[in-house]
Amino acid sequence: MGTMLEVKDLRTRFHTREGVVRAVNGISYTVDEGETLAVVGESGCGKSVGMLSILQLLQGTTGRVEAGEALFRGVDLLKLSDTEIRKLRGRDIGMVFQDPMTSLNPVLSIKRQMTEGLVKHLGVSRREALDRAIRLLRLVGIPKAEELIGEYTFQFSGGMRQRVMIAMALACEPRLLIADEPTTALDVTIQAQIMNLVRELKDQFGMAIVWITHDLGIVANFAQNVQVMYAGYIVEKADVGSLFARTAHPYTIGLLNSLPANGADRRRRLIPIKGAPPNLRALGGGCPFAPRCGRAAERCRAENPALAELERGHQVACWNAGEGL
Amino acid sequence: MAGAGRALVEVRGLKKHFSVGGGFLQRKKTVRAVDGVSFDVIEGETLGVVGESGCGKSTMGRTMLQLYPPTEGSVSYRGVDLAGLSRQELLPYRKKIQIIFQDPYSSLNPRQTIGSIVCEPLTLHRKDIGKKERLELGRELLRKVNLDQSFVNRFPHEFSGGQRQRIGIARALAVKPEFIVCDEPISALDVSVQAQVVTLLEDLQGEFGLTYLFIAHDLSMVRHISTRIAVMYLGRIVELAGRDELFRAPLHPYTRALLAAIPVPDPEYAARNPIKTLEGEIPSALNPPRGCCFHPRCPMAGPACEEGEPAFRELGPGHYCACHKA
Amino acid sequence: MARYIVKRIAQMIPLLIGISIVIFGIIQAAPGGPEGTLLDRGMFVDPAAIDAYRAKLGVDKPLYLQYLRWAGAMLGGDMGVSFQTQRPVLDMIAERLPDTVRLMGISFALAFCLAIPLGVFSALRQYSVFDYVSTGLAFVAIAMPVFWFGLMLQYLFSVRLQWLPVAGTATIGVDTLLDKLKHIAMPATVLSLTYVAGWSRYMRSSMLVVLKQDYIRTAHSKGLLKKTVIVAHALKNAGIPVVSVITQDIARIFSGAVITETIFGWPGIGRMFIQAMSARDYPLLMGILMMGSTMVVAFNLLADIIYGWLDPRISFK
Amino acid sequence: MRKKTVALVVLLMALCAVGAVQAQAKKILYVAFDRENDVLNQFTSQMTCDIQQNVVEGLVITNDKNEFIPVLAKAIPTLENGGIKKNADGSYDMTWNLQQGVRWSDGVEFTAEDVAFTLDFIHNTPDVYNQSEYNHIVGAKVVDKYTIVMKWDGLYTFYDGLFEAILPKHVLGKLSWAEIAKYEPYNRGPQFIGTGPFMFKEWKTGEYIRLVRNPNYWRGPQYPKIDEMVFQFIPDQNARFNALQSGRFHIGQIEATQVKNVKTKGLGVKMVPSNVFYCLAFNVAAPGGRPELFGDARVRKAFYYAIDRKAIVDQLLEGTVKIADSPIPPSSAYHNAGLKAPEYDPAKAKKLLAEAGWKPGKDGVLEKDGVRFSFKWLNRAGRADRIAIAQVVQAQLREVGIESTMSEIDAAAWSQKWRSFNYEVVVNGWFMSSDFSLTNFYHTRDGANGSNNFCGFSNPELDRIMLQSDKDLGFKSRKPLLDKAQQILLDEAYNVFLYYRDSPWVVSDRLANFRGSGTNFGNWWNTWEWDLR
Amino acid sequence: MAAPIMEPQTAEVEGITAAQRSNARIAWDKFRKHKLAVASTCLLLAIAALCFLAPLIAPYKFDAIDLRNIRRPPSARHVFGTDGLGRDLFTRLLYGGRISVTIGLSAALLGSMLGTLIGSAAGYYGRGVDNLLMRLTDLAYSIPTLPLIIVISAYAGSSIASLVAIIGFLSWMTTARVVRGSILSVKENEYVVAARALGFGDLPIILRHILPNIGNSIIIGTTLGVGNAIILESSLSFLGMGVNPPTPTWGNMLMDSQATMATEPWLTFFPGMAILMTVLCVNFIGDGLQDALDPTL
Repeated sequence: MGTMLEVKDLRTRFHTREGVVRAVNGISYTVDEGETLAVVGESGCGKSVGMLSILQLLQGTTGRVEAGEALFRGVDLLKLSDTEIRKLRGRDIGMVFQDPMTSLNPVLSIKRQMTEGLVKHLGVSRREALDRAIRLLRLVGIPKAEELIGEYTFQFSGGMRQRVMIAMALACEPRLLIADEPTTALDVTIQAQIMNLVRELKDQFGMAIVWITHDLGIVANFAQNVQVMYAGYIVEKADVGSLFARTAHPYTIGLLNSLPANGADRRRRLIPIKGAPPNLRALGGGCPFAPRCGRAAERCRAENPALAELERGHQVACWNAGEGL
Repeated sequence: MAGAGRALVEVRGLKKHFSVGGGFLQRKKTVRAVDGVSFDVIEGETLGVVGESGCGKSTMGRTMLQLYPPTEGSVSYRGVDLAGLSRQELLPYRKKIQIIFQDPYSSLNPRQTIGSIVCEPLTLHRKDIGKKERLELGRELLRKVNLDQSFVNRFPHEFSGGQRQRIGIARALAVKPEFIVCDEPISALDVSVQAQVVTLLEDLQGEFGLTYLFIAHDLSMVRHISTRIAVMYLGRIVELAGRDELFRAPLHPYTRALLAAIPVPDPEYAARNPIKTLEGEIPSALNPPRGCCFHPRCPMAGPACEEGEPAFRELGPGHYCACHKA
Repeated sequence: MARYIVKRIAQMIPLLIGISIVIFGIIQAAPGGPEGTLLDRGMFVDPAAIDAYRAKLGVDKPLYLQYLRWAGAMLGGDMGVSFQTQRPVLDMIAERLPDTVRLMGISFALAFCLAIPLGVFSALRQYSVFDYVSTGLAFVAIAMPVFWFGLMLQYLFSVRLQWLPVAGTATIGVDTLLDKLKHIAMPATVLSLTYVAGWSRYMRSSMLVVLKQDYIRTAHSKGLLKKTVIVAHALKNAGIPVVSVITQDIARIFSGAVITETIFGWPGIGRMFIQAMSARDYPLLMGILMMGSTMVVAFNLLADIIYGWLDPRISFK
Repeated sequence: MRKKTVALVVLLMALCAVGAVQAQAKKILYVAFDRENDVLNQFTSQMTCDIQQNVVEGLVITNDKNEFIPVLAKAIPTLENGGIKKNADGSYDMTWNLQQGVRWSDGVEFTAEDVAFTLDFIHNTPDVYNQSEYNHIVGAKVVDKYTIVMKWDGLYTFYDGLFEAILPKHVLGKLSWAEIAKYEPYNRGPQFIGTGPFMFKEWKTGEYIRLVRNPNYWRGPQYPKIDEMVFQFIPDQNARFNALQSGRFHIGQIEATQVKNVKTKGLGVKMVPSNVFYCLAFNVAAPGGRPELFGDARVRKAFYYAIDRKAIVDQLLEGTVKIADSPIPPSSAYHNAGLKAPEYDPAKAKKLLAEAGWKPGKDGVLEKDGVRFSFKWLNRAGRADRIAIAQVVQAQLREVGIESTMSEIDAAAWSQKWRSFNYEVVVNGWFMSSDFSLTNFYHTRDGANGSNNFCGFSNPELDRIMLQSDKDLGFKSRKPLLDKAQQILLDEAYNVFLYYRDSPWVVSDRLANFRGSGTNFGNWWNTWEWDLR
Repeated sequence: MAAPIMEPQTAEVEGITAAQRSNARIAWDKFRKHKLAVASTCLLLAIAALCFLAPLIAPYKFDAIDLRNIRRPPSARHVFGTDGLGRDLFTRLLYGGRISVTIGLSAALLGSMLGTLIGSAAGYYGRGVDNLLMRLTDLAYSIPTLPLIIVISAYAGSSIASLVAIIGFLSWMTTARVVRGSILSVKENEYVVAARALGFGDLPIILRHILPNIGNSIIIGTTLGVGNAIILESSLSFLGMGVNPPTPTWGNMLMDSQATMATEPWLTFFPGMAILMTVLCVNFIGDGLQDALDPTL
């Protein structure tokens, strides 16, 4: 399996009135063909901005990509012109967003929103695009698709809307699907439906998926590889099994300790991570997690550790990693 | 319906219907948001209420606080029916019962300083004390919820979701309540922060002897914090049992489906127990299905389920369920 | 939707009755009467002639009787006869309508074509030089008295440059499109100016809100052309709140152009209203005011229908 | 709606296409006109009838010398020419001999029947504003096609000012009197016909009225010399000024303050003397008025000393008007040229007021018996010239210790307040007809007379003289009476006369034979001989 | 939920050393950053100071008529020239400003107060009250203002107070609608529910929790209203319903000079500019105030 996406040292900053927000601070990773990569982190950690950056979707905001490369099948996405990247978006890379309630245009029919990308990217006729759109809607499990396609999204429930979003993202059979917290706004039973749906579709289309989430449960159930982000940095990167079995970064450990124990009847007291995430306008030179870290030493506050291989396929950015828990 | 201990709140046959539309030449439609629920809240316990969005759990919580006048039924607090009391008559109970909200953004007035938000309840309920003492109490409250006292002069937008949620808790605590309805207090928070808030709630419960009604859609956290758990579906409570009992032996098919849908953060467990999905979606509360409201999605549904509404019965000690098949 | 429209029309009726009573009361309560104009002939007028005139017009009767008489005739579709011209009010209004509609129509079209792009571009380039300049100009336009601007244009283009005619809708005996355009150019410009200023402001702020919405990002993520995203996705949403502002202005078609019509000798209804007011020509006043109020009410309905069309969420409720 | 508009456009195009062919070398007079007519019927119109006079002729009209001249009548009947004869019962027979061979523009001959019909119409239609004047005609007899005899119940000096228009019996005769007043084809055309030099062509509502040459005009085929007249309605004075300045119009009225700014080539300003005089009018009738202030002639007279009329005329109005000492303008032979109103002298004003008992109070304002000399002006909105005068007078009165405040109100409300004696002081103007009877304005209000005496005063001697002058048809005998009346008015100062308002008209150099008249019949009395060179 | 595409949520570190500042101070600091608003404030204050100190500054009396110096262009003796009665235009501009600015501000305030009152009652109580008040607003909105003005002024006279009342009563409808709309969305916020849960009555909730959060719409409405009121006063002068001469207002000065505006342009230019500048300033100040009072900026 070849590499599909290779991101190198991506840095994104927002230039606001109050100062520069260092949202993404030099992250590098690859996504292989057919891989499912989960990006985990809490809000504001830069996981979404990182994805939006490589697709040049930050225009219209104060966000700027300051450095880095994002090679998609050898082409640097960040160097593409607006016209060129628009040819790629939606055709080669599909995106699904978090909130299906707001991410679909309320005043345009589903038909319109489904077909416009098809017509633009594949140059098919409207008629053909419509047929295809109906097929896609059936595929994502929308009953009576030929009737419902004329409707507007407000008549749909959240789960249905997210199915429409997925159908839309898959319309041109992209090689890569970026799913930005697609189930966060959904109920748990619907979340389960969507997760299973995406899993099936992935097998069917053979695409790679980057799944951005904050839910470690989803990661455990869905992904092959995981990278944990904190304050714009990737702090830990591993395959799923290794991450859960041999959690190395204190932040990841903290996340797991924050979750209620599963399965057992024993009521364990939660161990929250103390404090709050750092202000991205005032990041110091040290490890960004140091102020909250119970094991932080002098060095942690002074110097930011780089990702280092802990074992094969398991990297962690921590001075104390490998010293045992 | 009492378990061990004394019932602090008794809810009987509570219904809350909203009419939508209506007006000139148009028939009103009724949303049956809460459609006849009965249960007790035992003093000192945490009663968890779970259910998916639109199941009426928030409406139920707010109706219990008389924020909405109930359509039918009663809510008794220490034996006094709150429904039908005037605003003035309710005031003493407002001190006893408080609420914490889901959205840390819309639950704090963006134009008020933290001090003002936290002290505001005191202006109404502690008229006996002066401004200075009020502020002192406010600082005290902030300390209780682990916030820096210097925050009194700052505005909500300067705070993170978790901090805001703690401010909301401080506001609720200001009147020294006995019973707090926690209306999805952690749903909008990040994982690490959820844990902070939940531990805080636990600590406060221990310190002040509070009773919680903990509304959430996240089963695992409800499991963590609750003494007993009620599962709601379409305006009704379909199952109510002690926490461990419910997880070990869920009786209602909906409860079982909910449990099966939770992604567990453990790859090995996940590999053994792939997520099972429940087909279909929650029907509209505008016109709920006849019979058992769950029957269109229920894998076990039989003809009886389409006919009669199942009774909410006690099937085991303290384990109630509304299902024909259970 | 049809049901909704019927419902709204049914709601209009009591409102219009209320309006008619209030208007009737107001104009009749104003001091002075239709006989005042008799004195404008400059000669002496016999007091007996004044009484006879009042009796003939029926304005000597109690107010409620006058109203009932007017309302009764109105139900039969009769708007009465003008005191001044002895002509049916309906005819007089109908006669002025085409020119009024033409002037207002062109002004609105002009304003619309300028204001919408202006607002959109200002929003797309928020805080750019273009944005600042158009914002500044809009404020100036709002703060500038209309008559001042009109007379200045007239002085420049008619007196100084002699390019454009001062008054009227066309040169008599000349019937070319060019001639008509020359006549309408200045009044339409003056009239559209305030609308451009107001509408573009609304469009800008509405667009700014919409551009930040998630679905705009979704549209970008689908790889649509920027143009398509702006026109098909953003504009329709951003237009919804602007619709009510625009329709409210358009509803004022009967009274919105009084000053412009006066300055440019345009045979519009606004001018006729001023004349009727100073002559206390009650039937004509009632006619114009009721038509005007009906327009306001009807355009509110129209706005709602356009809402429904732009925003399917509304029409399905 | 759209259908109608389309039809209208098509119609207009068709009309204009026809017009375009004929457009060459036509002499079209463009008039920048200050208002739009209500109806064309001169008797029921509430406005002056400048436009109609080009189409409809009467028995008489006034010329630029303030004289009545015959039009459809061969001569104006007088006692001297035997046209008026006294009957045994005290009534008078007045014989009108009409022009022969005059035809209505539709070809029907104009006869005495039309005159009789017109009189009947006036008698039977309450809308006619000066119906009361015609009520003295108690009978009319058509002697033959060209002669009509009217029986008057007495002698009245205004008899020769009546019948300024004649209605076509063959058009209106079949209708009832009430129907005529509402008869649209006459009120708005196309059946608005007359015997005049021009024919009604088109009335574009709100925009213009267009008249075309009457090819069969009775004065001869050489008249009129102009092919068309277009009266474009431009009510706003600035716009009208701009319109004239733009050179697209040949004639139009402007404001006094604009006179010195007319600079366009080919245009000149003609000051047309008019029968309008401006004055201050005091209301001495309680309860609305202030007899305690203005009841004393010395007080009223003191106003002449207090007001600098020369400055108002020369500076404020830039010399476009003349100082008035009486209501009758110098253009009339009845004007009393010997009158001289007191000149500006504030010291004398103070003295006179002191004589009348008004002494300065603490704040300098005059007082008498605890009453402050303080009054309120009632201004008519939109009349900038009168409001300006009021302000000037207000400032000048302050110098002699008289305080005043302003209140302003819209035209219709103003005239109602004024007519119901609900005011204290106004700046007023009267438009006199060419018959300078003063009775209506200055006679004691007694029902029949003095109906426009809104000042509420009464002077028996003046009443007697004015009534006598109204029945005196001889210039020589009437002139002393009116002279005396003017003298009394000046002495008693019921009104403080300010100036005769001449109207500035912008007139193209190309327009020949324009001889403006200052009467209510206006400038259009001789358009048959106007020419555009 | 807000889109994360905007600035990533910046959670502040606890214990950040924020100097304790009062609300007013915070607002002022923010206002100061809006340069245009600050400049406008200075200009408006200067205009207001000039106007209200007119008796001290003005070189002449506002009604000192000099018929020998009519409509003179600006000169050393009369810096802005003289008007149709030879009065010093500069003096009249100063005196006129006192009334125009007073009328503009008070009428706009009255209008928005009325509008806020009606709008908040309608929005907050909803249902029947809403229906009634909104129909009333529709009614008021549908009734043309001109005859109303004539009638009211006939009864109320044309004092400054009655003008303020007339203009105020004619301009509440837009504010009422906007306020109602904003309240409908604001009252759904959980902090309003929280206040109710604490037992607060309607009035404190409206005053403390709802109105401050719709301040923006009210400020926009009020600042627009100031300009409208000044311009409406000039139209009223035109109809003879304005402040009576010789007392100057910018509006009646503008209207009086119409007849000669093409030939003696300074007569309209100065009052026109005065209105323009004032209205512009007020609008920019409104802009700045919105920013300043918004704690999230």
